[in-house]
Amino acid sequence: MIVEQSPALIVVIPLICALATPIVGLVRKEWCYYWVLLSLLAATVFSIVTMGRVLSDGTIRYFLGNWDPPYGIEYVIDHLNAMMLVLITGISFLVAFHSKESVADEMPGRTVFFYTVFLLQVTGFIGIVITGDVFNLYVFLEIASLAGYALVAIGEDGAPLASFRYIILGTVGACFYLLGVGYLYMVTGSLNMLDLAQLLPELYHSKVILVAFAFFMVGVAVKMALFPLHVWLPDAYTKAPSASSALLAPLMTKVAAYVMIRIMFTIFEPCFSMEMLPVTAVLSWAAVIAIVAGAVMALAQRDLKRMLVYILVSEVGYIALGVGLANRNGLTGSILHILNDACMMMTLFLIVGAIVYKARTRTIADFRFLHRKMPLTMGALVIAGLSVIGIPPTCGFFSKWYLILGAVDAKQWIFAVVLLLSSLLNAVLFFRVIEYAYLEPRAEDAHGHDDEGVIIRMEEAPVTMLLPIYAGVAGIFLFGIYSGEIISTLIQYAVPTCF
Amino acid sequence: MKFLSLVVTVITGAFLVYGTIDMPAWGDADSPASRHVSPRYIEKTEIETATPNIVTSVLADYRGYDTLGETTVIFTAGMACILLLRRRKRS
Amino acid sequence: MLEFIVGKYNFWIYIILMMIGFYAMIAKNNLVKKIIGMNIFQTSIILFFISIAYKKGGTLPILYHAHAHGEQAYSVAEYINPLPHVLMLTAIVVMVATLGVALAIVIMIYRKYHTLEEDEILKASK
Amino acid sequence: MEVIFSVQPLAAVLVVLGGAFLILFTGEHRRNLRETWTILTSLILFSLVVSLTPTILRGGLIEFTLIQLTEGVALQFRVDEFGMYFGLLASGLWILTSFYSIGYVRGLNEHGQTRYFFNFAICIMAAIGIAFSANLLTLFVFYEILTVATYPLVIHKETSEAIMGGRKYLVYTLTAGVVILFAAIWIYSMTGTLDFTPGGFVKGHGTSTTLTLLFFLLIAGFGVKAAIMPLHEWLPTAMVAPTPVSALLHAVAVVKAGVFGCLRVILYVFGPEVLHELDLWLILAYITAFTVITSGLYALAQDNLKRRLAFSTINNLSIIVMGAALITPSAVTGSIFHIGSHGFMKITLFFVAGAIYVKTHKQNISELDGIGRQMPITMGAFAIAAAGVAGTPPVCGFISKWYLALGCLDAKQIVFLFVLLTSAMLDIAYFFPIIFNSFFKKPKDGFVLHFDEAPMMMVIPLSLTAIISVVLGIFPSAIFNFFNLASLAATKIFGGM
Repeated sequence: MIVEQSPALIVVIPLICALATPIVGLVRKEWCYYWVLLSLLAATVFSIVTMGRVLSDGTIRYFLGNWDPPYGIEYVIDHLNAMMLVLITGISFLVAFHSKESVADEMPGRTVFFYTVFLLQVTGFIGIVITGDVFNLYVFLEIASLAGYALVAIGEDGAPLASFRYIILGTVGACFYLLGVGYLYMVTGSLNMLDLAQLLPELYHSKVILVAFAFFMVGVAVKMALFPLHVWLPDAYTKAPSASSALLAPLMTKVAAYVMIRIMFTIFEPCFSMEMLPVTAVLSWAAVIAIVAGAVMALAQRDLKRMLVYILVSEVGYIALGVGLANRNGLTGSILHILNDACMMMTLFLIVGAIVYKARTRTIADFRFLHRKMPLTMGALVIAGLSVIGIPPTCGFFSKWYLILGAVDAKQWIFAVVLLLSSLLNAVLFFRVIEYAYLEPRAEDAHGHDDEGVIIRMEEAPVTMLLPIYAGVAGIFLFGIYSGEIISTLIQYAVPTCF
Repeated sequence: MKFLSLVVTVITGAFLVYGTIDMPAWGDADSPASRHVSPRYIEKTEIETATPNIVTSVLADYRGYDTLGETTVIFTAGMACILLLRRRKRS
Repeated sequence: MLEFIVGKYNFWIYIILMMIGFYAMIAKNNLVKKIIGMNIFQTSIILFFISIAYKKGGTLPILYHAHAHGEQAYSVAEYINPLPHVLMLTAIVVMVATLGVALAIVIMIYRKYHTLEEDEILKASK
Repeated sequence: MEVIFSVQPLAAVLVVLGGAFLILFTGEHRRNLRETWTILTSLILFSLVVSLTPTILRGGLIEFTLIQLTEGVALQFRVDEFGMYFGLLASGLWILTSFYSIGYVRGLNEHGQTRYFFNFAICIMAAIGIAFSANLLTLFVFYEILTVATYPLVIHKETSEAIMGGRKYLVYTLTAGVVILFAAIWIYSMTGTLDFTPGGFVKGHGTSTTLTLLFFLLIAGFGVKAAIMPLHEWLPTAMVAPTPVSALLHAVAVVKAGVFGCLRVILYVFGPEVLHELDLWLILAYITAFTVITSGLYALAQDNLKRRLAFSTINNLSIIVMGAALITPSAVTGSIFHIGSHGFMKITLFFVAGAIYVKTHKQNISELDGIGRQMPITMGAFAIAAAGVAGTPPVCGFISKWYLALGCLDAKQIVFLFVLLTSAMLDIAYFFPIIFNSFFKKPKDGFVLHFDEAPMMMVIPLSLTAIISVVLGIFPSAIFNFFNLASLAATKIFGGM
């Protein structure tokens, strides 16, 4: 019985819990943390249950209010969004778990409302991913965006301005999306994705459809922070509090990427996206520039978090490139990278949170002796860094494998070379950090002894931070080693059959 | 910068004008938008929801879930404002 | 040609409004002006959706002679399309919410910098 | 052919991995326990690897598929003769290196010992993984692990010189990794498989231009670690690392992994037929022959003992690749056998260099006059190994060079025979003075003239490796059937021809 309702529960639980959070906060402020954890745990459980159902019975369609699809709103959960749901709930659970000390530390007196907005943010993400209706998607996109603006704005000094810019561009993106919905509705009369997919092929020659598609893509690209529409992202995510950026950075861009894949391959037929418009070419080139520009900009940063944010821009490029390649391996790589990158970015941002909490710095040059102070955290940083570089058997390697395979299949040598080159750029980035954190430059020929120089006591981050970080590290390895399994059970169904 | 903004705006506008060419005529009762889903709301609303105001019945019943989202948006905005503007009590 | 221009005049209005709003959003220096631009943009979208709903000769989507226990058949052409109206009710609310959050953030900025001109804020924050 | 499915290859890798983490978590404060883990792991690993040998000698294969990575490619272990050979070498030498390392780091009271032993173990794990890989992707996975795990060893001293050396090492090897990855993906896209097959699997796919390009991409990729000129730059620079690391780098894990990769590419990916068809073998042979001669000349010019040994390594590695490039059965046998024989000899030489350093803090050859009187065992081992590298019977270097020379004749390429002979001359030219001076020249100040050896932890391993070199020279198959494995591998590769 309750399993039947699991799709709705994934959304409803965080939503109801968000409503109740201020009340919980009235009773005891400290309870909010556990309350949020509990609700996200429940949501995670239900999304895993739902994924199990999808795996055994195929696509689930859940009619809200029991109105049949084109008239009412439905949830459609296939393999792709079942995976996304588990990803979103799982990651937000881990981020919430991590946030206990950092929220109290960075936002004293605001924990109750922070957690309320945090849950609403998660609700927004889940709503976007689970729905089968284009307008409903817009509504949840706005919930996620509004919560995101707030989560960014409570950060450090420049955060409100960064958030304001995010609002302006984010609203442009959302409005463009809404315009796209309007144009589609105008010529089809439907808002349901599957219904649209059936109605649209006859209308592909229509200029209205063309405009709709273009607006969809631009709108989503803004949310996804695809170059050159990424300008809002670096400031916003750098200046946001640790807990916010750890939630937003891995998920917001990935959810937007999911929407892009839905639009291109579910609502529109792949052939439209590929043939009627030079979308794939534009997308791939934008992605290539994003990959290179992101990595180069990251090189110029002295702040670890800012460096990660630019790496995120570059990672979004990978996802877009896979979509733009528009072949089986490329798209597989792209979807796999959504999963892997979310895991890597979460781990990295959580690590930054732990470093900020304990060492009170984000400047890479100040990281000396950090490997003695926080050996476990720094170990995780090394592993996550290796994954971003793409060293097997971490997960970053496998998504790169498929992406490069896709580029080679498509005979796009430049893209393949750029992908390879970016690994090297990432290697420079991370080994620079590792050098600062691990090496203690000493005089020539001096045989250092352990007790030489400054005595550094170990001051490791609290367990609530280390556990999620190491869950992320485990994810990095597991997603890597089991990438074949993930593809054969989930991702291969998400790739359109015509590829 | 201003010039660039103007160019972007004009391009967007021009693109929208381009899209307008293929649009169904304004006020056409036979346009796809009026033919596909919406007739059911008009024809069946009374039987199915017993509400003469069709907008209400769609808002609160057929697409009630959107409205749930809508109220959540308001709630989110409220919480966001409190989160952002609340000044810490001196204690 | 003339028919094309006259027959779709409300689309032209919507496009012009949208351009005004869009321009203000990205080009204006004052934060509140940007927000005003944002509102104009969103309003233009509402106008667009409502235009879709319109049917010549149609009336408000509220049934007259209702409660005839379902025996009466309603002519679809008589009532304008209710769906875009519903969507726009939701969109208006979303708009207001966005406006609220945007203004809250502007207040935060003002509290800190005592100005709303973007270039001055940037100068002050450096 | 007998194929046995067994978890043993995976177990071998996991044992080392587990050992590595035990070392890491035991930490600096319980040194003896930590060193126990190292020794214990190396012994378990070695016995595991040895237990696989009988099956392989019977001509069987041992396979274990861990997990399917993508269509047609799995994370898969398959132990064949060649892999067995390399696995035995790496695991066997690890035991000796472990003892030696303990003596070395304690003798110098090095910092960061835990990190050192941890990464050392990871390197060995990677080397075993490379040896047992069934396909190019699995090999690449372990190859990259090896690259990363070697980095902390190279920069171990943390001087600015070491850091620069580390950077250079990373630039070279990571770029190489990327190149290999690209070529591997291309081959996969073309053939749909990456499984090593004796005699190659790319035949019949792709145009000759593509194949040529791919071949050189792969050789360039693996050639970086194998230090084929002009890709050798990193290796002498990486000499700043502690000596056991250099020993490991040179004799066992890293460069041999590069050579192993080259040989896998030549013999198991492309195979004799394709290479003959496209005349690629000859080009490769000339490139490596050039390296052989040039590196020999470079070695002459070095005064730092470790740098001279480094160039000698480059020289020998290229001989190995050259032998494989000649692709005749005896050349391949010689080349595979030389991986092992060079391993034993070169590790002896590095052990000696380290022992001298620990004892006297001298690194330059010009300072070593008369040291033979102080450390006769050490320098005796050095003499044996150096003679072996030059190809003097009865040390094992002779056997490999003999087969290589036979291979040159079989391939009707007299040029390469001359290259071999010249390189042997050069070997004598750069080793003989050291031996002569250390025993017969009048020592400079600062030498104790009586017997004063390095710690036993170091002397025993280096004597053992020297003895093994001689035993292998007299009875090539005496120890774990080294020679049999090499010739068996060669037979299988040319079985189809």
